[in-house]
Amino acid sequence: MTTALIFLPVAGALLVMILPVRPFAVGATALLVALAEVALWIDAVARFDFSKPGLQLEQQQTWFSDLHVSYHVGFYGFSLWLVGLSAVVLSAAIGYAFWAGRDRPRAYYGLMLLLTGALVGVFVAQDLLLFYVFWEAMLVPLYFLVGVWGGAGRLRATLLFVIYTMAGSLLMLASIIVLGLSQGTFDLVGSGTSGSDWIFLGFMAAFAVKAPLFPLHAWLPEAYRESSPEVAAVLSGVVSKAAAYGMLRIAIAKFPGPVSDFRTPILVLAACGLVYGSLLAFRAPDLRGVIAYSSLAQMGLITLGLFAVNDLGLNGAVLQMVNHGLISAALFLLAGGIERRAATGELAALGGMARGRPALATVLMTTGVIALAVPGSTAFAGEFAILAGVFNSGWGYAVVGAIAIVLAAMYMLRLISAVLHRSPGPAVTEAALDLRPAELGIVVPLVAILLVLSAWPAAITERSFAGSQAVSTVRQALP
Amino acid sequence: MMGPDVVWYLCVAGFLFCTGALGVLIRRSPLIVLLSLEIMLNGANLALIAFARHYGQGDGQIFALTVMAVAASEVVVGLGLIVAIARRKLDLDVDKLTTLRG
Amino acid sequence: MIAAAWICLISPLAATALIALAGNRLTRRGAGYLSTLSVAVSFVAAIVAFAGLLGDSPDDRYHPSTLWSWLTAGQLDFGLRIVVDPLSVFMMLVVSGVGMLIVLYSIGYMEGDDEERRYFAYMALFVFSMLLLVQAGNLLILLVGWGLVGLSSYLLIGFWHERPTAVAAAKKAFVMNAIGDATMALALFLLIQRTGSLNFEVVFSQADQIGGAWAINLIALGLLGGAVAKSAQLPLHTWLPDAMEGPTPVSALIHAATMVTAGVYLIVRTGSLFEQAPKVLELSAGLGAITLVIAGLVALVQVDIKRVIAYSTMSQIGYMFMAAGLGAYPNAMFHLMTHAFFKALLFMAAGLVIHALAGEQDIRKMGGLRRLLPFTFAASLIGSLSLAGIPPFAGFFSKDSILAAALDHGWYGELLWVAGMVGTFLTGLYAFRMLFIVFWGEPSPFVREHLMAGSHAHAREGHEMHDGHEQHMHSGEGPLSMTSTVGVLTVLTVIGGFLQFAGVWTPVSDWLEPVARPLVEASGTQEAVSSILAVLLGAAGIGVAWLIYGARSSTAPRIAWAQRLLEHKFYFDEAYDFAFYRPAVFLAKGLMRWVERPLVFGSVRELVRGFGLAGRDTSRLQTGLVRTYVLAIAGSLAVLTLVFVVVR
Amino acid sequence: MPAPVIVASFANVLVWAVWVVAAFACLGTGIAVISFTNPFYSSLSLIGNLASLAVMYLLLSAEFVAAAQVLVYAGAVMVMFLFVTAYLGDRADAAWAGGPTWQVLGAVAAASALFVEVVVVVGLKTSGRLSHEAKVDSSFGRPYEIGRLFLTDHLLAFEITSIVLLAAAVGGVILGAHSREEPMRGVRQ
Repeated sequence: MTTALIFLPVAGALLVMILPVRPFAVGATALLVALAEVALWIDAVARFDFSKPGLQLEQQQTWFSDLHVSYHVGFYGFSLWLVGLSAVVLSAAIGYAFWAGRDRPRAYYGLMLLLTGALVGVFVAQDLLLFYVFWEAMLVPLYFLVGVWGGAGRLRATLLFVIYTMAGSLLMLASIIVLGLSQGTFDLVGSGTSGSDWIFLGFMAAFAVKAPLFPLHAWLPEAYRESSPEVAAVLSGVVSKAAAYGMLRIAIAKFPGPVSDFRTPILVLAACGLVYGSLLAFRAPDLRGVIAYSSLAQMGLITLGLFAVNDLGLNGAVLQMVNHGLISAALFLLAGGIERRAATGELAALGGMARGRPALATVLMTTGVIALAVPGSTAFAGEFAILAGVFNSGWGYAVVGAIAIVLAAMYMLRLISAVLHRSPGPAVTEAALDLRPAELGIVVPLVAILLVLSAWPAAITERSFAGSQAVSTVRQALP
Repeated sequence: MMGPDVVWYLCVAGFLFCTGALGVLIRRSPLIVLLSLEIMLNGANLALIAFARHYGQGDGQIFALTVMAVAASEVVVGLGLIVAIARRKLDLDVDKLTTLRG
Repeated sequence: MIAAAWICLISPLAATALIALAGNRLTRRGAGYLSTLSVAVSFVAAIVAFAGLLGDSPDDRYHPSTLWSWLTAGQLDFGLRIVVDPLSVFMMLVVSGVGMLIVLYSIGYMEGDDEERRYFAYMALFVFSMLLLVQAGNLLILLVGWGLVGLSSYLLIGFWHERPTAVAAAKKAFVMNAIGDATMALALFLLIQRTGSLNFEVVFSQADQIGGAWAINLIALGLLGGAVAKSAQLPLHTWLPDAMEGPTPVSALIHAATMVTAGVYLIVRTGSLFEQAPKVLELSAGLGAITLVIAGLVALVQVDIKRVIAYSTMSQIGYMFMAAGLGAYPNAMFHLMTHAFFKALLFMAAGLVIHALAGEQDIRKMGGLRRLLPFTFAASLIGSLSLAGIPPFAGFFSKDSILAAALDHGWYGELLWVAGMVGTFLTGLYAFRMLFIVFWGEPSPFVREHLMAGSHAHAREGHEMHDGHEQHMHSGEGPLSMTSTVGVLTVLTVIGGFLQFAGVWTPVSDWLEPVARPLVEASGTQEAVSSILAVLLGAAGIGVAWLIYGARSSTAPRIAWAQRLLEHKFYFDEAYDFAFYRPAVFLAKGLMRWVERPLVFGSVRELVRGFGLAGRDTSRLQTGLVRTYVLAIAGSLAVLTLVFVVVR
Repeated sequence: MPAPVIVASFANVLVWAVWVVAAFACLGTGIAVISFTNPFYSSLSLIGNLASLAVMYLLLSAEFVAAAQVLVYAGAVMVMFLFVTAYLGDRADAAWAGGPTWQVLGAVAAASALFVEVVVVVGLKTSGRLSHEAKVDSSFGRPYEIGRLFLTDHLLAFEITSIVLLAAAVGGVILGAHSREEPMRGVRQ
């Protein structure tokens, strides 16, 4: 089951790379595989017993017996949601690419599907070495996807992105080796906790770069601006969540001592990132810039929730991971659609797109107000839980978070107004159509999930950790 | 045993090795460099055989023989290279061969 | 009764969803009827819930109901929970009743706009949000409704999204409300930490055990922040006048009758918390008093018909805040209700004027409409009299009881009482200034052009002329859907006040007794003194207005600095721009220039350059001379051997 | 002094004498190899060097190795050297040293440092442990013994050696066969 979830997309990747069919069929096959992945995930949800705390749908096979390394995969409640997020966002991204058309489709869709497999692998791996393998396997398709299919400045963006992440993940590799050897096993479930600050920092380096946490985000604006919209959607929607997942599954679960030692600096950095990203998003001149910096802010927020290390914070963080994944994916895909129509993402050149384009206006407005966490939206539920959680660590963080809520309203409304409202901008012509049915078919499911979650955010918070008891689950069931 | 200790042999071996190394380091003619290499190898051989005698085991001699074979191979290739360089009318000077320059 | 409450809540939401999903399949008019119908269903359901509560004994009138868990974390469980109790039913009736009338009015008012469907979807969404706010059974759901009304308000203010002023006003309203949401959320965090729940009964029963005076004060302050922002009280009031950029029915519904009074509802609802923090309660009363005076002053110089009413709304909510802050909860709620009637009436009458004048809102261009729009004039007159507190109209009953209650609160209350009295005079003055300018005298050239030339100009605010809507040529006062609702509200304004006559009969207070027990009780003498003085002052205001604007027998005094001060609305906008917006922009630009580029990107650039240089320098060691390499090997060997020799 | 003792001590003196002669010949020829400008003389010196080493091998009871040394090295390999030297003629003559001074100085320093270290290690640190030699019987170092070791304990080394030789043969053929093409890339003219 779990293995199938990992290897279905990988097999699909090989299939689309090998099958001698027309480009159109390649895209269609890739989309079908991605949708099958979603179906498989739904099946996994049906089989999962949310009332039990431990690892489920588990599979284990010895890999290097001497080092106690094994192919060990399985689900916890929260990893189930993140796998679902990956499957859904990747399907939307592949669908968008299919609709927009990409050069060298064989390689493109193959890489997208490989990325899916690697992402799922990261979220289910229960062995440090396996985790690392999937973690790095994620980078390879991304390297090509940004570097080959990106915009004009793609090479520089790719280089920054790869060097940054490599630097982080090498530190993580060192930490994995030291931790694994000192524990006598690389298994995440079987090993105990560690009190070593250095190992903890090694892991955090990788996660902080990938998330990214302020001030390690230099790669972020370029990578998000230069890659194609669907890749940017995956980058900010899912890949960043792999980092947050790592913080939860490894950094917090395995290092209780160092977490309490380093909590204050991490929380301060996260809060800085939250305000910093919000402020820069407020002044960013283009669509992608706003979404990119808001991503930075949101990752800061999620980190705040995680390192609050209490039930509210952890539940809120998991909820917010799913929310932000869907929101930024939808926003990037919408931005892609707008850029196709206007040939630019400069906010100054856009405007007035609401008139005569009701679908675009409705979808963008809905996504936007959810993104700014209007009360009642699922993003609000996530932010509320996170800030209520971090309030217990220090009221200052919650106040900063509250300021960020206001800033989020400012930058999101600025984005919405700049695209939809006032008189049409110079880049907006009559020929710019409303969203096509195919585009709606890609974006509306994401928005629909967000709306359903808005009515019932507890669907995730009740089911991420057994009985919402996040801290005890993290501390005991994932020792 | 009669004659000098193994220590003396080792000193000679060390001297030979260093002489060869010196030759490799300061001579520019590839032929002489090859010859110096032979001296280094022979120094090592002497040490091997001396130890073989010292411990009364034949393995050292086996190694010495193997080294000889390797030395022969190396001479074949080295001389082949020298001949190849010469046929191309190039200077026989190791300082002129700078393909490895970064 | 519970089922009725849920139906009341869900019905408008269903209408929104239907209109959004149906798209072009639903006619424009159909969308209007659908949303009116849904709000009417809500109103009927609210009446059913009211009847159900009437059947209970007063102390049992509290019926919570949870649909499902909305947010959970550990032991905490915030349900999607509503409460049916006297206070929520009271608000449900006001919201759905007035809402129904105003949505009905919109059908005529918005006719011909090309985005009517969107308008009605938003209206229904607003009614849903407002009902969620007043029905919420815990503070989190209350905050959800709180935010959603802000959202609908944003959507409706910016409904004519091609007008930059409307978009800017909508953003301003949302952001200022977001500030209130944020302070409220902070209060909620503190409550969660202290009480472990947000359910009303749990929180209120533990209100006295929250521990630490600062904690309860902070909680009350946070809630007050939300209330002040939502109700446009000082200092977060600047969005309300700008919000008049929205269509007039929106102003009537959201920015007069319902949403802006949510702050009052919040204070009354969480009275038990505020009572533990009496200083904060007094602060809210003080803010209300300051607002009512300042808004009344600013209203004197406004030239936009809707802005005059908007300032009057702020001023009237100031009275409600004063009442709530004094602990006179029933008086506040009663005034909320009567204000909903007469302010909606005023707005909708203004809407008729605007409608008749092709979207013109500047009162300087109006005049002499009395004979041309007699029905509108009558409605406006009744609304204005009620606003000025002249008996027997609704405003008299509710406002005067608030003033009387102030007298029962020591010296601070007397201070507030004086402010309230000044406000009464100002109210009479600005209300009748507008009335006389618009309706008295001879028709202005502008009016002549639009109403007397025979052809009726049909244009909406902010929109070009629309042809093909000549059917309501009849009286020039608008279609039946508009005039009829104005008529209903006129009747309500006339009779609504008799629902409660302080000291004689008090059904409203009795009804709210289980939820909001008042802290002050005005004596008969205080009631009488306040009433007489207030009526006299209101009449004095009207008289002065008559002298200046009606009979034009004297001119208004011109004091340059005061005029400028008022026209700039006490420079609040400028101050906020200077104190918050510019620093934020400056900070964002500064971070980009001094942190993001040099430090974050610069560090990378420097690092890359450093590595490049190091690589180039290192590559110089690769001489290509084999002998050098061998020397390096030999040297290293020598050194290593030395190390081994020395170490061993 | 009994006769056997006298014989033994005489033999000892003789061995010492032979060793001293062989050792000094070895050192001298070694220095000669690296000193001559003419590679022809260097090669001849190397033959002397190899011969004197063979004598020392004999003293160390390594008769087979000594024979191989003389036959394979001094015979076959050195003939190849001489042949190539003759083939190159004048061009084989090379400047004695050259290159930067620091290279020469460094070379001398490194070589002498290595030598001193070897002497120090051998002489001071391990003399105690290297003073007692094992007794060996007459079969030590004989061809039979060598063959047995080669085909049992060191079969792998033996085979690998053969592969190395084969590879060298192939390499020699290829270098010879393709040597008439254009100048090698990157060689500074």
